Amino acid sequence: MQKITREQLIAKASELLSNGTVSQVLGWGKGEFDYDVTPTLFSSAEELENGFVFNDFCGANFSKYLVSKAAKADGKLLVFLKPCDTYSFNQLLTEHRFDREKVYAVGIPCEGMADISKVKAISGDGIASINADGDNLVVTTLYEDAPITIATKDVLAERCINCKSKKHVAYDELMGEEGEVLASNRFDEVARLEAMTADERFAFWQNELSRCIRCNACRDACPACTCEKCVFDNPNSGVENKSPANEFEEKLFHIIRAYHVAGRCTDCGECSRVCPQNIPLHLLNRKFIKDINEFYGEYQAGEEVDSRAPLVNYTTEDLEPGEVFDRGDNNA
Amino acid sequence: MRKCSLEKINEIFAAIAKNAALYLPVDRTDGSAAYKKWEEGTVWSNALNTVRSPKDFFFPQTEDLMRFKTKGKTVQLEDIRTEAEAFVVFGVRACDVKSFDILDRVFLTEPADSFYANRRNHGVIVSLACTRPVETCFCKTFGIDPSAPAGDISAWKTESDIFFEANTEKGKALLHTLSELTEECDDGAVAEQKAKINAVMEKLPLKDLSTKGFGGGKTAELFDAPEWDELSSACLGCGTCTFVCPTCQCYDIKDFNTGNGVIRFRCWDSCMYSDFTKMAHGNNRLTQKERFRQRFMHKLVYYPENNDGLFSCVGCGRCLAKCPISMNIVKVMKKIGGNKGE
Amino acid sequence: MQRVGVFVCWCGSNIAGTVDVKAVAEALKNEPGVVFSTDYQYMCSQAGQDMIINAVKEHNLTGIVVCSCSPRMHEATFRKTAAAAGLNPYMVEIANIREQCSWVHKDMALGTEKAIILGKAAVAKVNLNAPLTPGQSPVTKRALVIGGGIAGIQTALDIADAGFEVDIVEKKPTIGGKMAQLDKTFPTLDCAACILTPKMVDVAQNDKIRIFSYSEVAEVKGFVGNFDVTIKKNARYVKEDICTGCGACVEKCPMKKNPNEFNLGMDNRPAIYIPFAQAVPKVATIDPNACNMLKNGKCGVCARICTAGAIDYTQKDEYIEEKYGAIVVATGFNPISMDKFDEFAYNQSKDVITSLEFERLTNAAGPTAGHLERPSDGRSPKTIVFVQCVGSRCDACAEKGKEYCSKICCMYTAKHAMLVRDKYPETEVYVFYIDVRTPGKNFDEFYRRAVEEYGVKYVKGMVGKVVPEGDKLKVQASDLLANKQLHIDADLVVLAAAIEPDKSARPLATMLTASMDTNDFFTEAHPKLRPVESPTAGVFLSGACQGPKDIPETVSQASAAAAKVIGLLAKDKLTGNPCIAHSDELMCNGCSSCANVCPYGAITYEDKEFRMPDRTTKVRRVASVNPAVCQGCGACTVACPSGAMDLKGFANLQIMAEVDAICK
Amino acid sequence: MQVNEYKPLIVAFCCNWCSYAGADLAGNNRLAYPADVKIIRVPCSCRVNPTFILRAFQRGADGVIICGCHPGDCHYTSGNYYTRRRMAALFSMLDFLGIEKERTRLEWVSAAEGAKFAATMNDFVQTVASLGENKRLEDLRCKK
Repeated sequence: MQKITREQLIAKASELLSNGTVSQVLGWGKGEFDYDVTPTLFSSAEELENGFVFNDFCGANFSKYLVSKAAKADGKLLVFLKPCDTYSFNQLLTEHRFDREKVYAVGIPCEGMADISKVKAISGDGIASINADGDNLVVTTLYEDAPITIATKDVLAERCINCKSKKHVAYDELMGEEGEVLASNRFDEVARLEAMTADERFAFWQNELSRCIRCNACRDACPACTCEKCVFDNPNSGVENKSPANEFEEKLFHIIRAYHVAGRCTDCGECSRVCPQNIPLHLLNRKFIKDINEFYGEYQAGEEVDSRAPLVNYTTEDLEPGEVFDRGDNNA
Repeated sequence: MRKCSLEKINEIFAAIAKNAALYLPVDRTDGSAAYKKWEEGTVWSNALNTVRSPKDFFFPQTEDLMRFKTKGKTVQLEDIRTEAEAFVVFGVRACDVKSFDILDRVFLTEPADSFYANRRNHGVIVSLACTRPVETCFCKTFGIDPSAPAGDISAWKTESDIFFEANTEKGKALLHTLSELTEECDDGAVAEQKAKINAVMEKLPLKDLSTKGFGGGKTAELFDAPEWDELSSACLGCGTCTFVCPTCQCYDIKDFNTGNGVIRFRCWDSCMYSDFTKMAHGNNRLTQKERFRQRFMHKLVYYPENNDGLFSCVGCGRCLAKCPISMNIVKVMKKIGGNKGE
Repeated sequence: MQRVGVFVCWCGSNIAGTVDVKAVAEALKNEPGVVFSTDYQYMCSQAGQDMIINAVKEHNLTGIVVCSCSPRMHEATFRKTAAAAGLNPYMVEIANIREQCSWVHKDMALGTEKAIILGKAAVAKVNLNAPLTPGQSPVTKRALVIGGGIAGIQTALDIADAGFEVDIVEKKPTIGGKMAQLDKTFPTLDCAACILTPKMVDVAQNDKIRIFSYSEVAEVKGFVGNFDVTIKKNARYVKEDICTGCGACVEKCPMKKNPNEFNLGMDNRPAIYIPFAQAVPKVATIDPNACNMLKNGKCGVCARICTAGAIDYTQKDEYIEEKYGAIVVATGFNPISMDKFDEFAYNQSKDVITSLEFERLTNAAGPTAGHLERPSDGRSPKTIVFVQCVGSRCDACAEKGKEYCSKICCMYTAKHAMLVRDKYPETEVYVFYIDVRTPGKNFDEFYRRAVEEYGVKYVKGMVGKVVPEGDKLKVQASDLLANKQLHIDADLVVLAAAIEPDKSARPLATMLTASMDTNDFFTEAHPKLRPVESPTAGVFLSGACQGPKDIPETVSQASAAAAKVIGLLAKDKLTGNPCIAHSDELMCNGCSSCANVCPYGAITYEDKEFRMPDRTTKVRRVASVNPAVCQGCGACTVACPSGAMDLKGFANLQIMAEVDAICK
Repeated sequence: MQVNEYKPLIVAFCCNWCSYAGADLAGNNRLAYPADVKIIRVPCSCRVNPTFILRAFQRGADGVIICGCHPGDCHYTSGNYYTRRRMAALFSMLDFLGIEKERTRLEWVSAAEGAKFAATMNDFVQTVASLGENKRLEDLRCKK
C-alpha cells in the first residue's frame, strides 16, 4: 500500500488549485477497472473528487506530458512525481524540454507499483476488483468465490523490484518523507546476459525482439524520446520505417532507440512497462547505463539538472572501443 | 456434430498438420499467449486471448507486393505473388472470428485484395467457444455470442472432450479428414457448455455497454463532441491499440530500395500516427485529437454507415489490456453516445 | 533528378595500368542520373578540364563525377573547372581510383570492379548534392608569430615588410632562438651572430612588429581571419619600457650561482640577467626562483642600483587579448634529453657533451670565450670523438630516441670537426657515423673538405660504449668498413643528439586545433604542395616545428609562410567552407546535445515561435549554427537525436547513398 | 595457411584529415591491401553516425571500420574523442545482442601512417574473412 493516500493528494491538489498556485493538475484518472488508470488533467476540486485515483497501479511517469501540457496550461501545472519520475523531470529540464516556471512539482513517496499481469498470474484473470489492504492486495475475480489476498511485494513491477532511488531529485514541495538512493541490483540481469556466450545472447535477443510489432509504445511512452520528429517517422532521415519487416529492422529500431537515449535514459522503465509484447526493452537501456558507468564513471541521468551526458562528453584518457572487450568479464 | 476426447487432441493436431500448416495459441513464458505453428510436442494453450489477433495470418504486418528492377534505364516489374500455403488457424474465439466479417468487407469487396483473398482461400478457421470470458470482454455489445463462434469449423471444449461442427465446405472437408479421430455425437454437452459461458457473461462488468447512439448517420452529432478533447488528452499516439486490434485494417504502401531493385510492400499503419494518410499537401489530421477521434469514429460510425450497420469492433478487449495509458473504446463509448450517464 | 557527367581519368598509366578505365566509364553510364560518361588520359590537364567544361555545356550537366586521384589532390581543381563551366563548384564529387584503388591493388579485374563501385558511390552522392555557397567573413589584418627564433624573425620581417602588423610571442626573455647560440654556420662558416643579430635589430626597430618576449600564448579562439588570442606576458619584474639594458643590476646582483640557460648550464648567471649581449629586447629579467628579494623579501640590490627605476618586484603576469587574421607557428626544436643514453656516459662525465654545448664551447661569447677546453678540467682535448645519430634513426620499437633523421647533424658535425682541426691541428678528430647525408648546395663539398683537407677521421660504425677512466674517456666502437672493433682514448666526446619539437608545441597545437604527427611535429596541409600551411585554416608553419631543418631551409620556409600570410591578410574578406552544419528548426528539440560537442562554440539557441498543427503557436528553443565559426566536423550531427542537425556536403542521406552504392 | 575463397565486403569510414590521407599515403607508397575495402570519406570520424554502420551491415557489409586521427590529433580538436565514446558504446551493444564484435573496429591512423593503414586493412579483412558472411545483422532483401 502506498504511504500517501488518494485523499491527501486530492487535498493538496485542491489547496493548490484554490490558492491559485496552479491552474491544472496532472494526475491519475479513474479507469474502468481498479487497476487501469489514465493520466488526466483536473481543473477543480470537484473533478478531482470524481475522477482522481491513487493506488498501487499508478506507475505511469508523467514527466513526458510536461513537454506538451505545461506549455498549454494557462497558469502553472501541478504534477505529482514519484521519486523515479523526478529523474526524468530533471533530464527533460536539462534538455530544455519544458518551462520549469510553468510547473509546480509535488514529490510524493512511492512504495513500488504493482504489475497487473503478475497479479493475474496469481489470481487468475477475470478481475472483478482489487483493493489495497495494508501490505496486501485483495483481489476478487469472476471465477473465484472467495477474495484472493496477494502480498503487494510479490507483484511489484520489475522496475520497482530494482528501484534505484526513493529520493526525489526535484520538487517544489515534498509530501511525506524523503527517501534515499538505493543500492539496487538492477544490472544483474544485464550481467547475466553478458556472461552468456555471444550465440546465447543472439538467441535470447532474437527471440525477444522477434515479438516486436513496432507499435512504438516504448518510444512514445519514453520520457527521453521527446523529439519533435522521430528519425523513424522522418522519411528524410534515411532510417524511417514503420514496421519490422525482418530481423534486421527489429534490431535496427531497438538499437537506435536505445542508442538515442543512451546517457539520457534515467532507467524509469516505462519502455518495458508499456510493451504489449513484454519485451524486456529496459535491458538494452540498462546495458548502455552499465557500460557508461563502467567505462566513464558512475553517471545517473537526471540526478542533476545541466549535467553533461556521457556521450556528449569525453576525457582524453577514455578507453578504446577495443578495450571494452578486454576487461575479462565477457566470455563471448 | 462430432466429438473427440481431449486426450486425443494431439492426434487431431497431427492429422491436421499433415496436410496444412497448423497454427494455434501457445503459452509464452511471459504469461501471455501467441499463435505458433504446431509441431510435435507443442502444447495448446488454454488462454482466452492472444496478444496478436489471428488477423495476422490473413493480413500480415508486412507483405511484399511486387518488385521493380532497373536495368540500364529500363524498369522491369516482377510479380512476386505466389499461391499461399494451405493453413489452419485453430482455436479462434468468437470475437476474433467475427473480425473476419469486418475484414472481408474491406478486402474482398471488388476490387478484391488478391493478397488477402489468396490467404483467405487457403486458410481454414477452426473457432473455439469461449471458456473463460474476462473483465475486458464486451463482445456481446456487438451481438457476438461467445458460446457459438462462427468459422469454417466451430468447436467447443468441455472438461473432457472437444466438439466440432463444420459450417463451410472448407470446414467440412477438414473435418472429414478427422473422421477417424472423431465420432458423431449430439449437442447436449455443447448446450451445457454454452449455458455455462452465458452465465459468466452475465457477470461481466461491461455486459451493459451498448452501441446505442453510435452507428451510421451519427457523424454530425458526434464529430464535434466536446469530450474528444479530454478523451484524447493523454493519448501517446502509439499504435498499440491498432496493432493488437483484430479489425484494424489500414496499411501503408512503401518502397524499399534494396540496392538491386525496389520492393514495394505494405505494412500496417495506424490512424494514431502523425504521418497517417499523409499526402502531398500534408496531413489531413493534424492533431492527436483528430487522429484519436478518427479511430473511434471509424469503428463506431463510419464503418457501420458503409457496411449495413456492422460495427468494426468485436469487443475482444485487447486494446483495454494493452493501451499504455488505459484509454480505449469502452471509455469512449461511455463518454460519448448512448452510454452517457451510465 | 541530376544530370551527371562521369569523367574517368587514366592518370597516364597510374590508373589505367591497373584499372580498365574504359570499362569503368562504360559501367557508370547506366547509373541513375548519369547522362554522359567518358575517359581521358589526364583529366586535370587543361585539355581534360576543357573536356569537362564542354560536356557540361553540351549535355546540360548538373553534376560531375571525376574518377581520378585523391580528392585531397584535385578536388579543388575540378571544383574550379565546374565553376568555369557555370556549375556550382560543390556539384563535383571525386571517386578516388588512384591512391585507394589502382595504386594498392595489383589485379586488373579486382581494381576495375572496385573502381566501378567507387564511381557508383560518387554518382550516388552527387545525385544528392545541392549547390553550396560559402559564407564570407572579414579579415583582421594582423599576424601573430609564435616563436622568436630565426624562423619567427624571418617570417615577421617579411610580413612587416609587406605592410602588415606582426606580433612575435617568445617565451624566452630574448628573441634569437637556437641560432643565437650557434658559433659558425655551415657550409660557409660565417658566424651565426654576425648574420642573426642584425636581423634581431631589424625586428626591434620595425614599427610594424611588436615583440612579446618572456610571454606565451594562453588561449586561442576563433578561426581564420578572426583569431582571438590571449597572450600571457610573464612577470619579469623589470619594466620593459624603462630598462635601458645597461647591465649594472646584472653585475651587482649577489645571487650569482644560477645555471646559465643560454650556455646550457655550462656556466652561471645572476638572478637578474640579460641572456646575451645582443639580446632583443635588451632588457633584464629577474629569475623568480633565484631572486632572494622575490623569494624571501630580502636584498633589493638591483632596485637600488637601477638609476632608471625599472625594477618592479610587484609585477604580475599580464594577459593581453589581441585579434589576429593569421597565426604562424615557429616554435622550433630542442636536442632530446641524453638521460636515456647512459652508454655514452653523458651523465657520468662532464667531458661528454652534446653538439649544442660544443657550439657554446667554441663560441667567442661562450663560457670559455671560444677556447676549446674540456668542461671537467679546462685542458685542451687532444682526441675528440664525435658520435652521430644519437637518438636519431632509432628503431621504431626503441623506447629511446626518434625514428626520423634529424637532418642537421651530419653537417654541423663536419663543421665542428673542421673547426677543431683548423684551430687545433694537433687534435685527433674521429666522427662515427651510420651514413653521411649531405644533400644541399655545397654540402657534400663541405663534408669532403673536412675529410680531405682537414683530415677528420670518418669511421662508418656506431660507438658502442663510452667509459670514463681516469681523465680519459674510453670509447669502444666498431669500424664497419674495416670490420674491426676500435678502442679510442678520447678527451672529449661530442654527441649529435637528435632534435625534437619544443615541448610547448603540443599544447599549442591543441589550442590551435592544428594537427601533429606522432613525433609532435606539426602536420602540413600537404607534404609537397602546401608545406607551410597547417590543415587548420589560418595557421601556418615556419621552421623546425614542422620537421628538422637547417638554417637556409628554415629561412626559406619562414619566408614562404610569410608569403602565405601576406596572401591571406591582403584579402578584405574570406570565403568560408560551405560544408557546414545546419539545423532544421522544425525538427530541433533545443536539447543542447549539439552545443555540448561543438568544439568551436558555433551553436547558439534562440526561442522561436512556431505555428502548431492545431493553429496555435508555440515558442520553442531551437539551435542555430554560426556559419563563420562552424568548421564542418559533424560532431553535432551524431549527437542530435532527432536528426535535425545535418552537414552540408556530407549529409546523412549522401553518406547513406554512398554506403548503399558500395554495399550493393 | 588457409585459402579463403570468401571475399568479405568492408566499409571503411575515414576522416578526411588523417586516415583518408593515410590511405592516400598507402597508395603513394603502393602498399597493397585487399580490394574488398571501400573507403567513404567523412570530414571527421565523429561524423560517423551509428546508423551508417548499421546501414552498411544491412546493405551487405561484412565488416565496418572507422578510422580517425589519433586521440589528441583531431583536426577539430575533440571529434575523435566523441567517436571513441560513441563507438565503445555501440560496439558493446552490438556484442550484447550477440553480434560478432570482430565485425566492427575503430582505429587511429594518422596522415603519416600509410603503412599502418594498409596493415590495419589487411588485418581487418583477414579477421572478417575468418568470421565468414555477416549473418546476424543482415537484411536478406538486400542480398538478392
